[in-house]
Amino acid sequence: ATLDDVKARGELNCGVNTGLVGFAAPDANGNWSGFDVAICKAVAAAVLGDASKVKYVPTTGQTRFTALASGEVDILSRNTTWTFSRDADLKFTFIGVNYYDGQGFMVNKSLGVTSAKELDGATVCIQTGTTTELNLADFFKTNNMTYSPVTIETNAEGEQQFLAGACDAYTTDASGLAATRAAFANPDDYVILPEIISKEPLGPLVRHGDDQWADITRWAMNALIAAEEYGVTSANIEELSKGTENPEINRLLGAGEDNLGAMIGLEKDWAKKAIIGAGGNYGEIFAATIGESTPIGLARGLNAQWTQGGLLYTPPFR
Amino acid sequence: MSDTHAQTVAYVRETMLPQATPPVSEVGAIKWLRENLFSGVLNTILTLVGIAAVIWVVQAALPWFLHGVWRANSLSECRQIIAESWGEGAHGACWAVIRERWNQFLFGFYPRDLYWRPVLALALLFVALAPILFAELPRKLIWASALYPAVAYILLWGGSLWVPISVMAGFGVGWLGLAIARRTGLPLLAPLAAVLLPLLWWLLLAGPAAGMLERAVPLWVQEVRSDKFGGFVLSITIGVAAIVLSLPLGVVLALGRRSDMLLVKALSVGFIEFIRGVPLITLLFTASLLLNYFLPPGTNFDIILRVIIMVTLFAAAYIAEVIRGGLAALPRGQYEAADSLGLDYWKSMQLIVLPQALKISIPGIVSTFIGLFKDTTLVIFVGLLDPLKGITDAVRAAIEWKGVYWEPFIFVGAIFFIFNFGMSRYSMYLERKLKRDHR
Amino acid sequence: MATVSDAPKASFRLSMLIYDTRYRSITIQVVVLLLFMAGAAWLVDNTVRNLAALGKDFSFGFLWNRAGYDINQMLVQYSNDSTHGRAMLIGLLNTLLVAFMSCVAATVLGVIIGVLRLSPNWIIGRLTTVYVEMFRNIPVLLWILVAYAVFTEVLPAPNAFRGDNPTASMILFDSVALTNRYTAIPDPMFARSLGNIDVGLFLVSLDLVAIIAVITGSVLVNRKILASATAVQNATGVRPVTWWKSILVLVAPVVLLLLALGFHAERPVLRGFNFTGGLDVSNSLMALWLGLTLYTAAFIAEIVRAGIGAVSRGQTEAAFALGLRPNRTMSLVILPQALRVIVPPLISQYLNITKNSSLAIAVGYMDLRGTLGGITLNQTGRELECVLLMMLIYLTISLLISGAMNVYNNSVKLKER
Amino acid sequence: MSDPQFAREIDRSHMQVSDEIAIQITNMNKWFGSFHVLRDINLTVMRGERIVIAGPSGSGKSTLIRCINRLEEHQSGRIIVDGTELTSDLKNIDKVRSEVGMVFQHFNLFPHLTILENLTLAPIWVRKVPKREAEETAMYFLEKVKIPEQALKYPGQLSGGQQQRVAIARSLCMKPRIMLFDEPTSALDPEMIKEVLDTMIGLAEEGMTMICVTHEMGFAQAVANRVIFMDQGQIVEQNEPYEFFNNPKSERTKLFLSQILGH
Amino acid sequence: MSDPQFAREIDRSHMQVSDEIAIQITNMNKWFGSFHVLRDINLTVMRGERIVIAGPSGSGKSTLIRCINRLEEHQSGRIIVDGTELTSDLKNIDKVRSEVGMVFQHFNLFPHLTILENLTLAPIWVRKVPKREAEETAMYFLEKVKIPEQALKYPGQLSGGQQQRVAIARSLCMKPRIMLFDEPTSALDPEMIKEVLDTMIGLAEEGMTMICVTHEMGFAQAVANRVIFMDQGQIVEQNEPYEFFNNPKSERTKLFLSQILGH
Ligand SMILES: Nc1ncnc2c1ncn2[C@@H]1O[C@H](COP(=O)(O)OP(=O)(O)OP(=O)(O)O)[C@@H](O)[C@H]1O
Ligand SMILES: Nc1ncnc2c1ncn2[C@@H]1O[C@H](COP(=O)(O)OP(=O)(O)OP(=O)(O)O)[C@@H](O)[C@H]1O
Ligand SMILES: NC(=O)CC[C@H](N)C(=O)O
Ligand SMILES: [Mg+2]
Ligand SMILES: [Mg+2]
Repeated sequence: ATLDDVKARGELNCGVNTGLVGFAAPDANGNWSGFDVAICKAVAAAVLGDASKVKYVPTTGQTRFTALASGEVDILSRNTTWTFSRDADLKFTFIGVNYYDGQGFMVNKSLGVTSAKELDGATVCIQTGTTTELNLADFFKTNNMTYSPVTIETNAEGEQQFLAGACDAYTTDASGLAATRAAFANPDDYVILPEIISKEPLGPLVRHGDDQWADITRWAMNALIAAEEYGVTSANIEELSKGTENPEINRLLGAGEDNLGAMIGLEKDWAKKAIIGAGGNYGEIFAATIGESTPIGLARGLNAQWTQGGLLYTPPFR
Repeated sequence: MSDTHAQTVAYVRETMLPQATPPVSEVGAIKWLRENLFSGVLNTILTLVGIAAVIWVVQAALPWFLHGVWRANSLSECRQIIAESWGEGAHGACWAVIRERWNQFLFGFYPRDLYWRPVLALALLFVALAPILFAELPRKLIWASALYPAVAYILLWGGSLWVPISVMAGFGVGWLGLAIARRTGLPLLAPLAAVLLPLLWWLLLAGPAAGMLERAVPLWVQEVRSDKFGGFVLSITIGVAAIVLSLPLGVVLALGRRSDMLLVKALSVGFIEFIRGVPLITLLFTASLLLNYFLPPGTNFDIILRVIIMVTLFAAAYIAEVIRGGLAALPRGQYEAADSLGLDYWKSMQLIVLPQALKISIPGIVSTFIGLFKDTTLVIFVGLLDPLKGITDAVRAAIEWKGVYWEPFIFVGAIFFIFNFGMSRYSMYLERKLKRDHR
Repeated sequence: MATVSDAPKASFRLSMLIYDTRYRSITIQVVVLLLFMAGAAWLVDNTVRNLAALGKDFSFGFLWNRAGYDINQMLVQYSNDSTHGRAMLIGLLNTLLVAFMSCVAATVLGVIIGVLRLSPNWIIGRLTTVYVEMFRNIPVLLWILVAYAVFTEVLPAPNAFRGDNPTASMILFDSVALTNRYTAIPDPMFARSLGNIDVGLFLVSLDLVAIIAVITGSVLVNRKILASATAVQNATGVRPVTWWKSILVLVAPVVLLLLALGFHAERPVLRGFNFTGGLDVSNSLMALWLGLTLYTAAFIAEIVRAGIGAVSRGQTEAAFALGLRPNRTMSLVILPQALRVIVPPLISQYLNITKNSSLAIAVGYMDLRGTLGGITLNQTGRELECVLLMMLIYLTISLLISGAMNVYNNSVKLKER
Repeated sequence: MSDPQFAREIDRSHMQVSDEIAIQITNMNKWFGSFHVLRDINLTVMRGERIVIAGPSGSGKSTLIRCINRLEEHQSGRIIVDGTELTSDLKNIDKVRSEVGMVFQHFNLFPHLTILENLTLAPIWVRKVPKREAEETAMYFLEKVKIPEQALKYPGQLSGGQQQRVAIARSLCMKPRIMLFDEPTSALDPEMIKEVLDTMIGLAEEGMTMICVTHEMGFAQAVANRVIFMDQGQIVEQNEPYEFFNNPKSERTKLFLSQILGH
Repeated sequence: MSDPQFAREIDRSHMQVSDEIAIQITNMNKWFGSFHVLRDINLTVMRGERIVIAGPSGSGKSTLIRCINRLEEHQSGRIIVDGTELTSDLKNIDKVRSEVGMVFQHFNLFPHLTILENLTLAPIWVRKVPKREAEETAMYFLEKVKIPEQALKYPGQLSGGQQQRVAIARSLCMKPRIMLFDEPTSALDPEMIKEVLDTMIGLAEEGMTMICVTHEMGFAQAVANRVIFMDQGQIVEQNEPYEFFNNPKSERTKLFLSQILGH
């Protein structure tokens, strides 16, 4: 079972993006950080008790699924869209959605384009092996337009091609576009077009067939979301884990009688470790990595808690 | 002697003529120019074209090199400095990126305080090669060389010292098995013992034994995980490991290909031609995508190790062809002499044929290594940080260095060039030396 | 001297399996076979169990499913509604295209450099040496990336051609535009086109067929002319001048045909985001082509140099002493001998080019690896099938090439005692 | 006719022939593919015999003696060497090979080993003699062929004649009971031939059973007790040397001798 | 001193020397870089002469005869062959080369062509002879060198002596008026030398003008009408063979002869 393998290895292999600022990117010393990376840390903290026991495996749009299928990574946390065929045909289990997204386009302001419908005949940079590749074909077809794809492996390459003018538009998940644009020298020269041409619910995934592992990872992620919902933050978590009035929080943090951890083969305070390891609850992570105060500047939008009018709605810890 | 010698005037030279200096046209700069640059219309044109090409390249590239900036913290700072000192619109190299990140190109993300370990491993490699390359050194040193893989492993990856020790112990087990089986005198038992016992040891006992010993007597060296490997440390590790490991396999394949046994020959030929017929990339993909399908469920090991396995198989096919050439270059008489002295197949291979064939093959092996070393850049396509694209992309991902292209290419290219040019010169020297020695 | 009686009829003993040369090799082969089969069975068994664990099967049915993705460079029709199988075909053709283009260019460049390397000209000698050493000792991937960077970073984007004061302009009488996406070249068009016929797998342009047929015919006629010139030479000793006949025969019919078909070239024009009307040769193809060409030409140059060097000086001297002129010496004496030395390694360079073309991955060129081994593999999750199929195809190409080499080798082998 | 080279008195005291059979070849045939190289060879060699085989090029001389230590396989008939029949049984082959020494035209010394190592290799690895002992034996035989001072050199540093003597010593180190020589002097310069022939005469004087393919007729007359003439894969004539040279029976032999001695 | 090889009576009836000049070399000098290889060479060869050039290695013999058909360029002095002066004028060079045949030490046959093709190549492409006729000539000369049956083989399939005879025939096919030989037998095994020398004697008997660099002194005595001795790039002595061998004048010649004949 994957859990045993991870424990025996003492290290979690986590598939991440090759470099998408805010979501997953290494610094000059090879230390990874970002919104997707936080999931890896949460899982590692929950399972191994140490958020640093992660081996990050950079994957491209193309290599990610084989890396997961072949067992090279235990979990893939890399802006991956949950689709029917990936679930059913590629045999992966999506453990939830950590970011509700949609596909968009980015163009140079000087082109004067204001709508994706004006892109007839354009050259479009696109990461290969992605849903966006398929959406793009559909979008242009339904709108009776033509385009010429420039297929690239990684976001870095896409960026390079786009900046050099080798393509008129760059398309990928809107969040990815924002992250990419944030890293430009003059972000203001580029606009992200208003059209969102698809649904891209992004989430971590694991292999079919190991339900225990799926549960662990799913609930590690849910713990982060739930923590935000219940107001558990990295600042007050130590305090709250001593026990509170709220039985839900107690169950989450393992402060009460119930030992949810045991049910998934982990310690009682697994969720507390996960939250601390990830660097706080979902909201804190969001704010620190991709939120409005960061260069990427994404608003919570759909990714707000259900209580705030968003779609984040974690099942109860019970 | 009856015929006429009407014209035959007997002639004897009384004084010998001294060496005369040649006419001016035959010496000095004029002759050199005439012969080397302007010996005809075509040649004159070529010379002019050549000079034009040189001037063009220099004119295009030299300012860029000369305007190079070595101290800056980001590309934009570089550009600013260049604009300030050479005027608006001037181009210049931003060598600062190399100055800042050279260590990543060389060592990947290897911990800085441990850089001495890969460096030492490389230095020891040359020490270990010495007894093989220079026949003058005492033969006993070969044993020290045999220990090198274990030492290199510990230096590069660290971890428990007992792991390489118990792996090396496998060879000891094989040797012991061989010795004991020889005593029994049963046929075939000896080779079987020599092969099977170590295999059993490695598969079943080596791991637990290493674990137990570690618990009893901890011998721990700070561990460096594979994902920290990158840059030239990665390239050299893969290249050297693959070439070293492929040698024994290559020898077996070469012998197999020369065997009279149809099946053995067919299998060897099939393997060699298959490996040589597909691009290395597909083999690397096999390493990263398919190896886990082919191995028992649940096995999963390090991607670097898997890549080394595939690259080893790849190199083995090429080495086999090199060694086959070496074997073919041995005169038949050597085989016959060995036979007539009563040496059996394996002994005559071990004592007579292989020592000579391998020696002849060294230049070919060096060339194979050069090719392999260049090919290690392909590991980027299975997600390892090769020096060329992997590290360069990683460096460029940093906001401050976004947009640098040529400098990393030039730096990495120069290092490859120095290594490979050096090695190819060395192999040429060896070739000439072998020819001189005429074995 | 006692004579020996007949050999005792040796009965079969078990130890003979090992000690008898007749059986020994059979024994060993049987053992090897068993080991091999055990190994193969082990691999297959593992694979089957792994597939079962993942809930996958092994089938090539996906090749007939809709691919759904677009490819920007294709030789025959393809759209995102085509099947994965067809995408694979596009990839294969793209592989063959770039391999073929690189082989031709690398041969031309390599031969030129190899010959120049032999020149007594000091400057040229140095320059070619620098070229050869530089390209040989640096990974081909770097050259491909450099070529690609040159194309994308140095050339202007199409919109630089726009406006009243364009910062870039087309070359060759406004017929070719070098952009950082592609090179737009004029598209050959036929006013009175013969149309296409569908051969099942793809459409074939009858115009092209007609042109090829006419060229083939011309070449055959030209051969006749040369043969008759040889016949005249054999009979009279003097070789008639034929070059003008050859040129006429080779050029005139094609020109006439083109005129008849109403041949004209449609120039690329900038319309909207991109040039339209012409043919776009993508930069990924150009970069791959250039990188492979420059790299391989260095090796070919060495092969050519070695080949010509392998013909001893004595051969030239003997030819000169017989009164043969240098150009005849080259064509009658040196080249036929040098070619025997040159062609086999040259063909293995072709093999290397084909294999190295899989580096298309670095520049996003949609070759076999990019389609079958890339997008298709990824969208369908059939890594086992895709990688095996891809290897099989590459292997087939390699075997065909080396088969051709063996045929050549056998046909020119020097006769010896 | 007698060659001045061998004018020195050859000591024939040990050269008597015993009545023990060393080699017995009966009805032996060999084909290379469909080419019948050896036809119905019958030959019995007694211990202590010195046999010279002569014959035109391609007549199968080399093939015949190579069959005797199974460097070539025969297809029918029997070859019994020292009581051991050569069949496909490896044990017998090993046995015969360690009893029979062979010296080749091109010496075939191992160039990567010193002379001493060349000599001790087979004793150590085949006979399993301790190294010290093997080296003593080696030095003994090197003295015998008169080049002990070369022991630590490599073959490439020796002249052809010296190399051939080393090759003989190498065979002797295996203490063979029979020695085969295949044109041992034909690759040598004239000056060196004598050194090698002298060595061989020394061997003959000590009573070694020898079969020697050679065209050195002086040697044949001085040393051999029987000369065999082969042509087209058959033994055409055999006789004692004096008779053979002075009174050849068959036409072919006469023709051959006239060519050989005439040149 | 006279070699039994040439004991047969050589027919000298055609071997008279005419008084027409075939080659005239005056004050010729040649340098390789700053090394003065040929110094002040003066040599007149009459039609029908058979000249042998001898001298120690490196004395410039090969260079001298290679100057005669401009395989090497001379830097001062004049070389007139058959009335044509050798200058850098290509037409003259072509003319001279088609008049002068040359045979090299290493034969230099074209290995990719059959013997017949080797022989007809130059006549067809240089002399523009019809193929049929060229082949007839070729067969005629092949008969002459006694190997017509090898016409369709490739050079690699012939022995050294046969190859050299083909090389001679190849030169003859161009119907040269002068033949140059540069040590034609020194790369051959002794048995083969004779075949080639016989062929050359045949040529001499037919009155061909020949210049031959050789150390075959028997040949020189039997055939040459003049022997030229070179040393350090100079002609040191020339004389008719008998005098040359039995009564050398200069010290150097004596020394050289003592070495050559002593061995
Ligand atoms: N391995 C082989 N395969 C096929 N034919 C062979 C082989 N070895 C020898 N022959 C042929 O067998 C014949 C006899 O060869 P062998 O070498 O025994 O002759 P030989 O009497 O020793 O001649 P030589 O004096 O030239 O050494 C020759 O015609 C030779 O061509
Ligand atoms: N192409 C060359 N460049 C420079 N030096 C040369 C060249 N060819 C010959 N020489 C030198 O010129 C001298 C005369 O050479 P040549 O070959 O004419 O001598 P040779 O008398 O024919 O000697 P041998 O008997 O060895 O053939 C020698 O010292 C040789 O080294
Ligand atoms: N651009 C990406 O790497 C991901 C794109 C998209 N979300 C996918 O899953 O296919
Ligand atoms: Mg023989
Ligand atoms: Mg010479």
